[in-house]
Amino acid sequence: MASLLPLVQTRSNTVNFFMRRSGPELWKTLTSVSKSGQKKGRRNTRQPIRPLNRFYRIGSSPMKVEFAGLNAPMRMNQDQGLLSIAEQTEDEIRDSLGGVKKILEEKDTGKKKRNREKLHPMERGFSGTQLVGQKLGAPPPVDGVDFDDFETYCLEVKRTSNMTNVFGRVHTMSALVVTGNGRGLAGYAVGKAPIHRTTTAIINGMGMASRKIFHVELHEGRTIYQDFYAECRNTRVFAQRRPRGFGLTCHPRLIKICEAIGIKDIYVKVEGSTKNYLALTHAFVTGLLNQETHQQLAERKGLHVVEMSPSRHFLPQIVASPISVELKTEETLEALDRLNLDDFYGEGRYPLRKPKALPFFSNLEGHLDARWRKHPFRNQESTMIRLIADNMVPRWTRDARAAWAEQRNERMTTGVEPMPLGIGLSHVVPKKED
Amino acid sequence: MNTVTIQTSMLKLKPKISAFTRLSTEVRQSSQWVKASGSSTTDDVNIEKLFVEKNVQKLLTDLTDIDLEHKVFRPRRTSIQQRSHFALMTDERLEKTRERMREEARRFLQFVPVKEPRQETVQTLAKDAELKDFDTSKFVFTDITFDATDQDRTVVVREPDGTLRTANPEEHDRMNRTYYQKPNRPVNPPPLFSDPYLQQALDKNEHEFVLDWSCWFYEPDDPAFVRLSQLIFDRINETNKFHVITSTRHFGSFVFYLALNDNIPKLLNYFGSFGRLSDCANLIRLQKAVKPDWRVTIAQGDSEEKIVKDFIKQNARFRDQIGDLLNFINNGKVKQDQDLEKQTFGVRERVGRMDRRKARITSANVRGVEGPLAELSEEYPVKVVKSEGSGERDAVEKKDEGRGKGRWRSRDQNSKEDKKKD
Amino acid sequence: MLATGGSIARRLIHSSCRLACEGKTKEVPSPEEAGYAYNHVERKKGMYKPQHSIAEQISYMKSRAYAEAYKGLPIYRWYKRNIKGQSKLQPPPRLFCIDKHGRFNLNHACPVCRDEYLYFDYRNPSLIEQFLADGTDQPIDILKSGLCREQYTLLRAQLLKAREHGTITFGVEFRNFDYRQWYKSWTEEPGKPVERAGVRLQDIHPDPLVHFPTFKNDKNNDWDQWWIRHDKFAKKAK
Amino acid sequence: MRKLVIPKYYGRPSIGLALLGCTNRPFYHVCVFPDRALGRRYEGNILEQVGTFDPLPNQKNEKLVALNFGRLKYWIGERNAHISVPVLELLGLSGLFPIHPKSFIRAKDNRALIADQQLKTVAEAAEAEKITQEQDSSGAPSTSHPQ
Repeated sequence: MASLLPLVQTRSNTVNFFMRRSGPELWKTLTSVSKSGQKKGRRNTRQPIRPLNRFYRIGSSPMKVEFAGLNAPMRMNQDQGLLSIAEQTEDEIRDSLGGVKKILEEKDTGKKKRNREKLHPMERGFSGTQLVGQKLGAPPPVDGVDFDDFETYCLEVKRTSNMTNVFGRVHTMSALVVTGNGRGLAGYAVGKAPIHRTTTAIINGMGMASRKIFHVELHEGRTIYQDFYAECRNTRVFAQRRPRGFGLTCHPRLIKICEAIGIKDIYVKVEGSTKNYLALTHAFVTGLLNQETHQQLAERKGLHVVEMSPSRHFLPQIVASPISVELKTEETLEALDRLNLDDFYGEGRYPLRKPKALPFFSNLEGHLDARWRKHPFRNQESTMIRLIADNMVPRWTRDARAAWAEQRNERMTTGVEPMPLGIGLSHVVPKKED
Repeated sequence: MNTVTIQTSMLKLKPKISAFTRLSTEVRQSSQWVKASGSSTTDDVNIEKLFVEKNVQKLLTDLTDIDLEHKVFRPRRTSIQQRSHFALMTDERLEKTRERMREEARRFLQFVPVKEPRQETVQTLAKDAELKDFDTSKFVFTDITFDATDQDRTVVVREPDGTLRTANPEEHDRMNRTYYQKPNRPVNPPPLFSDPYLQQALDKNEHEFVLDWSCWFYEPDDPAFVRLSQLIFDRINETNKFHVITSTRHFGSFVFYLALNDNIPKLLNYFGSFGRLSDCANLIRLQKAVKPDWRVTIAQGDSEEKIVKDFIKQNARFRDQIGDLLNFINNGKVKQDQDLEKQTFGVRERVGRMDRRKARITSANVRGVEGPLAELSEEYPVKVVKSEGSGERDAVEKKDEGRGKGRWRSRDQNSKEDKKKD
Repeated sequence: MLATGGSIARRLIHSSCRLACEGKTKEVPSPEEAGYAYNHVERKKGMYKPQHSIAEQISYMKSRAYAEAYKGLPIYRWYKRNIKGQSKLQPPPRLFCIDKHGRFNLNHACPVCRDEYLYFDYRNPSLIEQFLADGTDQPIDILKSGLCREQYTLLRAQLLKAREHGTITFGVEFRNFDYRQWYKSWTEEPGKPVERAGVRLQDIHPDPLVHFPTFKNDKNNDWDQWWIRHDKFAKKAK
Repeated sequence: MRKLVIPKYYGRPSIGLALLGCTNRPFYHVCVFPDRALGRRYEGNILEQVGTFDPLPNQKNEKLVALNFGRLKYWIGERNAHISVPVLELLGLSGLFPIHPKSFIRAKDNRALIADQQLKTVAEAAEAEKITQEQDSSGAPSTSHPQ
């Protein structure tokens, strides 16, 4: 609250430290950085200049003190002192207490806040703040071909740099983008853009990806035909077919690729470098493209392709038989084709099926003792399920069980059910009515 | 404590108990399986001996055809999830494998033994009047000696009024189920075997599932099992749903039960509608074998045609029920087979999803209407050309052909391989 | 000055909320008062889950609202637990989403608790079958289905009830009868027992034994001769 | 303090009921113990389990007893085992042994209990009836007849 009367300072050369330097000069002593210091990047290591005059008035304090001439009018009559304390009501005190905080909060909202709507955890992508991993909608139509049922994901945005003689180190943003319609059509590409242009890099990527579309044949529209092995640079990918409803159990980037392609059930083990996402996508896609549908396999081998499913007690059922090639007979069959079909698709590699190792404590004395103590309670789980299934108890909460026990006890005490007594049970001593 | 003289009352009683139960079955006059209403002659016929006879067994096995696809190996829910396995087979190997599976299917179709139900009455072993009201509830004693099997385990009940009696079949089996647990065999019979839920299951054509579970849950000579299976057989017979039970292990006892109560016209009609004369003849021979009435005998050399005609002539009263059979014999018309497919559709297990794979494209129907070009194939001649893409593989290494050859194969071997294939 | 004001306020708020929640457990607000947690209500904590009959549930599962909400996928696909890191390293599942009074214990309940119409019941097998592994009659893993422990117990209980009431059929074990045990006059040996459940591929289709020409590098190398020549040479060298 | 002994050579084996189960839910195993002096319910002390006995009746009001008669006869005949009273009662009820006198006593007590309960109920019925009659006689003129 500015003072009401213009303050006239009569003496100008008063030896008063506070008057010798102005506010900004004093702040420079704290925040100035020499020329060479700035070169070495020390500009913003100093503390920022704080605008004190926004919060503190000279002479203002929690107790409202009126200094004559500063924040109160000069009074002619001298009887009162220059200082007087004004009475403050309760809420005034409280306002003044939180005054500073209120100003700071208002200041915050002022800052331009990125109004990002809260994303559902499923669509939040890989890190929640960046675009990587989030659905980016359909790529733009390319000369008449529109991709409206396509879905694109950005798998990776990184800043690559290149040393040139003229500009020195030139940074470019590169974005790996995969797009697909979820029914076997997909494409992936790397879009590039100058520094800080991540979005344009992604848009370029989408444009290029929609030009390089490949088609993948899917078994029953949900999984791959054969378990394949593929490698690119230092990434080795082992993919295995899985039954319906299994879901995607693979590298997070591969989950996005499978969603784009439309694969619903797969297990992929990635070995070697898992962070080189381009090599990963390239390996996985080459593996997919080398897949053979049952019809193609039948054509190539000239034999019936037969499915033996466990739910049918492994009864052989013909799935595909050769059309253009005539069927081989037992004599013309090579010894190679008699072998197990799955051995041919791993380039000599077999999936690693390690038996789950027992924990180190499995036969230590303490653990065996614990198992001995738990042994009598092994049947509780199935008894719980049995009781709920016979709706003895609506829910397995303690109250419900206590209520059930209470009800049976009350039925026995009132005599609806015979009180159990006899061998092995203690006598029921009737309560003495004293 | 004075030395307890071991009065082996129980010991003496034990052999007698098992003797009691076996003896009594023979003396019964009319067996449970023969409903008095149907059969004209009420003389005692020993069902078990009849069922086990060689020719009856042969007739029953002939009548049960083996349908691998829809019945014996129809998709069922397994307990552990496995992947389906793919293999390459030539015709001969496929035929050999299916023959082995058919052999195994024959063992899957082993008949459930048709037995007289055990006696409901119980023998009182001892009667102690002074023990009356010694306890409010009964005491059930079960002998869990190691070498006792489910059938001859002794179960004894002491009533509150002091009498010691043997257990009736229901208690006997319940004790077996309590002390010797097996998967899918709870202590109390599941509600599926009693009516509201039984009828719901039968409406969904799950007769085979109910019969399978009941023969796993009950003993064959359990009165409850006999009643349940007869109930289900009657309902099948009423609703003419024979497709539900053909080529299952219960078809033998079903046909035997019909032959005993000689209401086989509907089944005859069912066989007649598909024109399976041999089955009709077998059925009639079975009927004769089970009910040997002297007036009508079948000579050895008779042809099936003749047998069926004679039977129809003799039993004029069935005329209205065997309409399809008649029109098949008179004018050789057979009901279409597609309704058989429709009927068995209901039986298919609801395993996750129906395999709605459309008809498989084979070299036979690739040019026809079921092939890829359905209607067009009538107007235009269909020519099968191998697409050039699949012919020779591009530079990318081919699927590993050859023995033990990894990716590092010499270039020329690769091209030689392609030329041989085209 | 700034700090003291904040800490006073914080202590003030903290004590009041502790008082409030003790107060809440003592007297339980009635459903009308606390309100029902319908599907469109975002924050469900403290509200009651409405009770619906099985007929409503079946008609709801056929309705358009259900189809739009779950888009044909099983309902546990549209639920992700709020955990950091991979789903393989999940913490143990929560015990229950709905407390003993029927009120929601938390805002984001598990897939079955959060939907007002859905609860496991043997008369509606389609909901139970969503949680079964394909082609089997066993439920999927609890961590994969995202259910709380109580709902998983109810799932297994209602699955057992559905099996016993016939709404969910399964492959019963095959009972091999030994006829000699049932018929005195039967003398034949019973065939090899046949097993339906738990059968493995190798039992039914053993791999064929294929004879391959042996591929040996050192063909016609007679090592004894080699040693003889070596001895002769060594003797000469000495 | 439990004595450390070698069960094979020590004392006379005894057949008794080992109480398992939990509070308010007793469940007995008919077991063979090395000797009566060594105490009973300690699992480590059980030589062999020859049966079970569920003292609480099930839904069909039955008390289930399972006895391995083969092994029981071996321990009784061969090893001359001592048998505790409840097991004797159970064997008596099952018919292997003659009825144990305690069962007769138990039966007599129960019958006496039931008899006097009936007396009590008869007496109460009589009193209730007397009260209603008085009300009729006194209440009739003033109030309407109670339905």
